[in-house]
Amino acid sequence: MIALYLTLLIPLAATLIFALIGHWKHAGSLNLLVCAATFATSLSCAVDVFNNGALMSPGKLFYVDAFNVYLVLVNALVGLTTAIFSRPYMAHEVEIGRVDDARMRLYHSMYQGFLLTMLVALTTNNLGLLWVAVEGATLATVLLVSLYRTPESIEAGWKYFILCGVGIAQALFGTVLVYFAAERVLPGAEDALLWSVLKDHAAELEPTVLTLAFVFLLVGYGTKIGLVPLHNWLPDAHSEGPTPMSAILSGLLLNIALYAVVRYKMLIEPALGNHLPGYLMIGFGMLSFTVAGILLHRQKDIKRMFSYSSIEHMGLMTLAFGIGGPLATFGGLLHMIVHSLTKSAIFVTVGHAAHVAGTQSIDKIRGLIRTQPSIGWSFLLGVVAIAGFPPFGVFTSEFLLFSATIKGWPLLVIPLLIGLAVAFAGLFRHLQPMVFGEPPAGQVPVKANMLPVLLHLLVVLWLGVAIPDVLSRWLDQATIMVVGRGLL
Amino acid sequence: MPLSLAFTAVGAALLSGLLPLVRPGSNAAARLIAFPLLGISGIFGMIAGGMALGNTQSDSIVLPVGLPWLHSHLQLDPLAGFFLAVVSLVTLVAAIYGPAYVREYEQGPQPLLPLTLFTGLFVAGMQLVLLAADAFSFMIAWELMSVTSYFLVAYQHQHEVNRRAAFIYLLMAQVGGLFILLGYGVLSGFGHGFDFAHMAAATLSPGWSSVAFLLAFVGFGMKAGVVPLHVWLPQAHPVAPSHISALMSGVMLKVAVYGFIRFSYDLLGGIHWQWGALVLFVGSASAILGVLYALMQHDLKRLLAYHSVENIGIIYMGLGLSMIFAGTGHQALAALGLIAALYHCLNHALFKSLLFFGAGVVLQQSHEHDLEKMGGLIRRLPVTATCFLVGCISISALPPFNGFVSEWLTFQTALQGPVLENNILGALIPVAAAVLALTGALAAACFVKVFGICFLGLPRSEKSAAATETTPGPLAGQIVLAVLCLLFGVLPTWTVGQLEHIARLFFPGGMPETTAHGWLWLTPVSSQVASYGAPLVLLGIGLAWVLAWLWMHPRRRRFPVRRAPAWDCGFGPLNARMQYTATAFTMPIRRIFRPVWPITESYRAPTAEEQGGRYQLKIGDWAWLKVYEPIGRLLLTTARRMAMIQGGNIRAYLAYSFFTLIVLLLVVSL
Amino acid sequence: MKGWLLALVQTGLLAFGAPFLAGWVKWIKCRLQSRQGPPPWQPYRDLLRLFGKEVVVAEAASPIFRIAPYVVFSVTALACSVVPMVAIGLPTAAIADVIVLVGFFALGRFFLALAGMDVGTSFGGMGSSREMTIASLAEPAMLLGVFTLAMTVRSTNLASMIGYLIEQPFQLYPSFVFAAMGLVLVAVAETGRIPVDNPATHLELTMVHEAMILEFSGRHLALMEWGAMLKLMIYSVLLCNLFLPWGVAVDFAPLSLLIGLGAITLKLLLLGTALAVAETGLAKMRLFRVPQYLGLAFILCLLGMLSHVILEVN
Amino acid sequence: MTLTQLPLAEQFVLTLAALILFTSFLLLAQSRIVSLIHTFAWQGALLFIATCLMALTSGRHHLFISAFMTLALKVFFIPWQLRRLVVRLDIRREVETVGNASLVMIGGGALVLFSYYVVLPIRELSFLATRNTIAISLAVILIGMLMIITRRKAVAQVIGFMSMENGLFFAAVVATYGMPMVVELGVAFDVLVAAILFGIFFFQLRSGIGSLDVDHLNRLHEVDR
Repeated sequence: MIALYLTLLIPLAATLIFALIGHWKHAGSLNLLVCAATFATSLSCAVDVFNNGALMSPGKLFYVDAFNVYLVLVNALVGLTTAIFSRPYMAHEVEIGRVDDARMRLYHSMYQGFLLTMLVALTTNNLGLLWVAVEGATLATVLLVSLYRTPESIEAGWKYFILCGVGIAQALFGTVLVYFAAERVLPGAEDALLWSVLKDHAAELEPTVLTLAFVFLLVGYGTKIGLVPLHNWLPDAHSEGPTPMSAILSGLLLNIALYAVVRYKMLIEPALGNHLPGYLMIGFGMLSFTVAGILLHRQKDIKRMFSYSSIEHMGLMTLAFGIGGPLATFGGLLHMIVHSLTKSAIFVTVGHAAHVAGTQSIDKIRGLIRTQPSIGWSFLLGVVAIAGFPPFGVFTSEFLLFSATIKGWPLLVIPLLIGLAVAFAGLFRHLQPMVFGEPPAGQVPVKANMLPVLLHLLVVLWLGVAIPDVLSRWLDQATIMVVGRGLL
Repeated sequence: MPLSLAFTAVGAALLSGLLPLVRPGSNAAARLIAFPLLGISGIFGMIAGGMALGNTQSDSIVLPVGLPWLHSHLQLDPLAGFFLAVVSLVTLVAAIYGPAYVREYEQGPQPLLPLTLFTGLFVAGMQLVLLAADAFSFMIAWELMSVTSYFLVAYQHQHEVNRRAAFIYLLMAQVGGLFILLGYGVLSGFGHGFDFAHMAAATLSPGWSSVAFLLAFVGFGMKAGVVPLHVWLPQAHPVAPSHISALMSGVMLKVAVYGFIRFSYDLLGGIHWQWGALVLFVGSASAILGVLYALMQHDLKRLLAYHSVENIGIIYMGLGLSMIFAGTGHQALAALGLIAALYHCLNHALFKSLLFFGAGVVLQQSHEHDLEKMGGLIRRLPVTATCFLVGCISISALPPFNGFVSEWLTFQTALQGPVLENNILGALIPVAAAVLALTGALAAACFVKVFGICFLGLPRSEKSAAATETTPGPLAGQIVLAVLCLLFGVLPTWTVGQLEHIARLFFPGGMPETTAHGWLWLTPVSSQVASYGAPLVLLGIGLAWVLAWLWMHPRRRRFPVRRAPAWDCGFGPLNARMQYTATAFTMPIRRIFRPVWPITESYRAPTAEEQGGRYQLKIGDWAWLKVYEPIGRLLLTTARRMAMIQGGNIRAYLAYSFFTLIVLLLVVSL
Repeated sequence: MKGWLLALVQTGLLAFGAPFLAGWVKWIKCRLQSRQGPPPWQPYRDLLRLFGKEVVVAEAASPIFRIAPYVVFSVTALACSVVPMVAIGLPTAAIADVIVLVGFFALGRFFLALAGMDVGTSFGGMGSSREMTIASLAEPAMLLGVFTLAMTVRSTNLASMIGYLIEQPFQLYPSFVFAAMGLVLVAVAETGRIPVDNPATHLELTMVHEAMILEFSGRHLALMEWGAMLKLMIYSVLLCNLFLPWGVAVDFAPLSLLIGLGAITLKLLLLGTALAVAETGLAKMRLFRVPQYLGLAFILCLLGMLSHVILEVN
Repeated sequence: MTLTQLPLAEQFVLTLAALILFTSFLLLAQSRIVSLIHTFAWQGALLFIATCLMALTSGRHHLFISAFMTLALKVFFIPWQLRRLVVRLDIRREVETVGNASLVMIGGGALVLFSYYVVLPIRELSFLATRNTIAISLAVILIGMLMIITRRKAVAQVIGFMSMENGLFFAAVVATYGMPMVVELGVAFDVLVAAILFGIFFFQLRSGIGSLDVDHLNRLHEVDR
């Protein structure tokens, strides 16, 4: 219990400290330390959950079960590794004068603030608070997107702000509707928005209201997931913000939004008795998957390209949860982990690559393997992993998704297959010239810390070869929560 | 017992890949560690495979890795054993051939490490594919094989063409992998489990089983390189290092064949003759088109790659026949066809890797890719030339070498067509046999061209005139394979006897009396119907030769051979440019089969300022022009259209989410 | 044992009878063209003379050039031992069936063509190119024709094919008619006779076989020439015994053997005459007409196949 | 029951709802930025009154807190800050060109009907007298979106966004007597932060793009120009 509180308090404190004290030489290191502490506490919290089941704070405000505990872990881990990466990276940015101290202050404090909101969103038991936290995440990151103050970055920031704000507002309306439905079941109760309460009364909730509510929630949180056609903010925000930001944005934020949607699906599908949420999610997932995969072929900016790949994978997960059934759901849950690990690793390498080449434009980055093998190879391997090649974990989840799809929705397999091939081609046609071949003149190695990438890829590899017992049990419990029956 | 040996083999292969990582800097270390381990892996694999081929019951094991509810099953039955032996044999030879061969790359820009690393993983991947006994492990091993070979193709990535080839290869491998995955998905859906035992137990409706079959056919065909899924082969093989080309073309394609056999014979079962007809048709098409395209190539390794397409086609013809007979209940004949196919797998592995090794030496010593620049190399590289000649004879299916036996068996299977009740099928099968005959004849023509242009005549460039014989290592590798080509050609009975263990797995009903008449006679159906005494053929040729030689002997002493310049019709001495070129050699065939290739020909007559006209000939590939390029164009146009939704105007974006909301609300409140 | 002995004798007969057949054809041809012409046994003299001559080998020639004649000859000789000429049921007949026989010829041709390319003259290359082209078209046609027979008699072993046909009471297979015509065309092409090739000319526009052996001399040339004659002989024997199997000895009794010898001699002489007549009447055709010619052969064999399937399988 | 049977207070609430809807129509139509801000403030005021009334009639006193938060934020702080910015950025005079005003108006009307149609099922359920107001609040939200879509000036978009928030808040109040306190606080906090951030962004836009016209934000796109 203490661990959970600490997990939330440490980032909170850090946010304030950074905001008050401002930037100094070792801010980066402190940032790193804080993240390490958060990770440690979240780890002990996970152990706690593993030993004696789901965790409920006295105020019923926070609730950690099998579904969100591993996401908390992933969050803390990615936060930590990204902090490792961000220290030299941002230092380099300061050197070349892209950001000044004031903005570094903003950066660090908002970095922690962002992690805080993520963790709150994950661990909270109150659906309203969930919304508040997700909105808070937007607010925390919006200034970081426009950190460089270039016209592009400002434009990206504005779009991110408005689109997500409007979207999230709809989610709030959805939440209100859910609360409204809940109030009829348990009138006047203060805890009518508590997940732990609602999930027991799910069956009694009013279907018609919940149908409307789900539409609003899907459109709202879907904007944050980056579902086509609500995705337009995503590539801009990813490509224009500082790379550590992009890493945690597509590594964590999208996951959280998806987590929210799935939570609501767990709540609403039993109430409805039909499969409507599933159908909607399948539709959105398929659309996003295909469109993003095709658009990959037109990318000129390396970070933008990978943000599209994020859209594609979020679409895949949405599809998985939409299809439902233990296989697909297990695959989706697993994919949440492996994707956020792999994608953040890729963004780390991408950041270094951009420093090596001094630009983000794809056709200026060449021959990385020759210039700096460590970056080149890890970049290559990362993309191989995200493209779904074994023995990396992404393959495992896609394997599950495929076998579930061909069982449940044989016809969906055709677009799925084409989409995967198209997306793969889109990634590699850009990747190959970047890593292979002769480097152009003036492309010099940079000081890079490849530990995060190595760590992530190793974990992903591990998950691909053999899923550890702990995790598989959690995932299975989560699967049971979502679709009622598990695999083990 | 065999399984543990097989594990040793896999382990050694993995080690040969990973161990050099401890000394990343040094090329020598990589070379000295990797190849011996690869050889060890080959040896153990051969022993394991041989033992597994021998014993009837397969031994299996379950390792605690993989999915939590599906640990990875591994097993080794005669089928897997046979292919394991083939893979390991070529691996062993590659390990003999490699060390001296890769020295050239040490001067190159790339370190040796990636090469050795991915070679080891590649071999391990292939061996694991053969051992895997559940869909998940199979797919993992399969994709491991694909990815590592991708890195090997892309090893010399400074050339744009290599990157392009690697890209196309990996893309098609990926798509193929997805197809296979779906095939397994169907099976597991009906069999309620991902391990082969459950899948084999699954009972499918004819429709679904045909779907599964088609998925697997496309998936494995993509890797095996049947027309029109072959386009990656002629691009990937030429650019990979030669011993890798040998492994890929000689062995990896066989692993694909293994997958196909495993899927359709073992897991799917209940074969329909229509499948066989499809396989036979596609096989024939691949065979004939493969050889016709090969005839037109000038790049030695590209030519060999197209010949892989041809030989895979022949293998598929054997499989197709076997399936047709199996589908119509003629078990013995089905077994015969399967045996023929498997035998050809072995043979192709032998002579194709032999040819690739030879080509590697030629390329390395003469520094020429283009046949038109070679010539007269037999005097510079006598041993290589001899081994290459053996390879040429074998691949042209000429007795008494190994290629002939398997094609002969295929013929014999085809000739049993009339036993089918379905007359049309019975008539079409011999036509397929005629296609096979045409293929063989064209292959012979092609390899007369290759050997004649490359090794005989006068050298067409300084570089090839200055070529020198290579070091013992590569030579030893080639000699071993050449000897094996002859052995497997002369002792077919023993080999077939071994292969019958595999056929018995799937056709317990009946066995052909192929080996019933002793080691001397190969009698596919009965001694009355057809017989082939390979040892006697060799003996007879030798006998006639000796007789002729003895007859000549006294005269030889009286009139020793006199050397003189060749007859030049009285004008000028002969020079290299007067010789027939590869292009000229194949001109008649080009003219006869004109529509088969997209040909662009241009001739500029000699002008005042330029002596000598200029003749240009470009041979494309219809499959590429008519199937793959349109797809690519379609994709790009779609992308351009789709990009319109992202015009950059935020109000438009808001409108999207607005209308999405409206539409959804309408939908749910309807 | 007796069988093996007989087989050896028969092989010898075939081998040493071949030059006579060639001479006979040439003689008849001259007669038809109202020329004196050399006697039928002239080829024996030629061969002996060539064996007596010294060998001149081009400087550029490689060992291939020198082993080629031996390979060509020995393979063809081995083929002789397989063909049932006088009697069937000889042990050697089981060594190889008709497909292997085709394989033998292919092997011989392979080395012949290589030898043609070895010296590096343009003639050699031209000859090899044409030879391989023609062969690659002729082989499938031939195999298809053979398959037609094989399907009727359910065997590809020459001996058992002929045996089956003898045992049967005479009956007319429509498929055989087509197959016979097709195989005759193929045989003409394979043995390099008019109208496909002209063994008597050295005009570079037309020659195929001659172009390849242009550089050979002395005993090498002798072996090559002899090999060619053997080939003609084998094809003739095959045609005779497959389509007119009467008289072939089914047992090793002296009388039946004698009858068999007489029968085959008679058949061969007739066939030779027919060939001579045809060659006199026809003109050598352009190289690029040959595909159509062989295409005709292929079509005939295919028709034979189909008529077998449609008309004869009950 | 019909309107006449309702107690006066609730009739009053309904009237307020109608007025709120009217204000958002005004927002939709308003072309002068300053007057936009004023209208927005008025909407906030109406919302404040409505909340107080609900609090009184239902006796849920925590609603007063949220009511006063509304007053502070939506009536004073945000309009004041926006006005200050407008003055400092000197865009007081700028006239917002509304694309075909009449059409937009018709659109707004259609949205009202649509939202009424959509929330019919909810209407059937609610045991609050003020249930019809849910339709109004949804209409306010949708009209707010419509406004963001049709306006080109960043300030106008912000106001549209904020009026959406108003709609949400109103919905919460009238449908369920407001959300749990913690949520209310969180939402209010978010709105506050958002308002501040908007302020920052105006300057960034002005300095970076050179204008507050969002149609000039077209550097990032996928089409090749």
